[in-house]
Amino acid sequence: MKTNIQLLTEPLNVQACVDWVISPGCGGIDVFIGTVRNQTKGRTVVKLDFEAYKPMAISEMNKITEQVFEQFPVEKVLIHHRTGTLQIGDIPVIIAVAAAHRDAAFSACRYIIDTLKQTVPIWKKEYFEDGEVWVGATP
Amino acid sequence: MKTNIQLLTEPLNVQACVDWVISPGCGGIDVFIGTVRNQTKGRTVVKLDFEAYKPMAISEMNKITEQVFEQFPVEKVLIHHRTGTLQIGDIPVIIAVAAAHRDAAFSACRYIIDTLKQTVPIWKKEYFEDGEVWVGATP
Amino acid sequence: MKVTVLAFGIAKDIFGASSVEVEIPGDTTAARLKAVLEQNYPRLSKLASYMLAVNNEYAGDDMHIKTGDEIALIPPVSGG
Amino acid sequence: MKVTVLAFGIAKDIFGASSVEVEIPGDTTAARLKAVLEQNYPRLSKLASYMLAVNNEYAGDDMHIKTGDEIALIPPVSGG
Repeated sequence: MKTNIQLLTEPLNVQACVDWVISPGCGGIDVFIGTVRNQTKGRTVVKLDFEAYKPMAISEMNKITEQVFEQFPVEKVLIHHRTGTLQIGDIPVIIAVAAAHRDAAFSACRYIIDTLKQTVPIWKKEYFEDGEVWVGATP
Repeated sequence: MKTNIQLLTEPLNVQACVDWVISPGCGGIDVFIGTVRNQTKGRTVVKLDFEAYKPMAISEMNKITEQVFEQFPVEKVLIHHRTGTLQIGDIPVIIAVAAAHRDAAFSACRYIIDTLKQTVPIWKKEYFEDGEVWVGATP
Repeated sequence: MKVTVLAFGIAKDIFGASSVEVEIPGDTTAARLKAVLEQNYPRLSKLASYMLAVNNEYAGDDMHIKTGDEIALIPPVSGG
Repeated sequence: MKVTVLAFGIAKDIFGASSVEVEIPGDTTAARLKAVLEQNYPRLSKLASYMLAVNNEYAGDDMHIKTGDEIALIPPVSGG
């Protein structure tokens, strides 16, 4: 199996993700790990909620990995996204790509996170000390 | 402390590296993990030896991280390189960069591995079934 | 015909529910359904943008809605 | 004066040792030391490239070697 796409409610496991993509034909792995920041534009963030439209989110992540295998010489691709309530420092997303050579691993990993943020139906609500907002929902 | 540079003989620990760079002000971490491939240009690799000129390797890695902090808005930088004998799938190098935004994390991580491969005095000997070679030593 | 529109993110706040039922003419496009929804829920037109998804695919304005389609309102996504 | 040159990677194979002692004139540049080394160990000139490091810094050809300097021969690096 070359792709591993999951929406999870429990904490994501970096080591398990890397162990999954490591393979004998690969010389380089690039891993992107999103983490919850303690602030947005200077406002203190208390926690985040992530909500997904699950079947469509899985389908859109599958589309991204198909594009990746068409565009980059990579061997294994993993995307794990968490939903539910996350605290500062928690990990909402891990993307790991293994390739024979590092250039493809970096390019594919970057492509995945950039595209995921544009197309995959997952929404983030930021909770501040004095209010809350669905990120990017209004101009 | 913002940088963590180490030459180690024991196996590198991905989880510990990521745990070290995670910080509350950061939203993105990029991690590059080098792994030992089972072949080079079609020839089967049996194992690798890595040798370092230790004080100078540390000094050159420190120079790279100084350049990184000058060039990219990043918060924490880790470079762990292993020496000694490694088997297929083992990890010779882990580079982890945490930044407020992912663009800097990706760019810095890429800069570090590209520059490390050009300047840091570490040498790799590949063992094949029928011989061995110091990589890149001769034209 | 009656269609159910699933809501996510800020759309749940606007609908006041995780889905709404809407009455639309028999042969309706996604654009027409959006117009009906905006009439019923004017705050939708204040979003930065939004899309409809039909059966887990983003729907172009001229896509036709059929009975039994799974329809969802997709406000600007913000995962990752 | 006598200087010790540390060897790494393929240079250890060429020297047959992890360091060698070389006799050089008192006021010598890195370029001059390289010439002496290549005379003693002709295989050095068949490397893709190599540098000298003096006190853990890459040395330009015109760097002067002083007694007590830590000198190392750096064949093409291949870490990572």
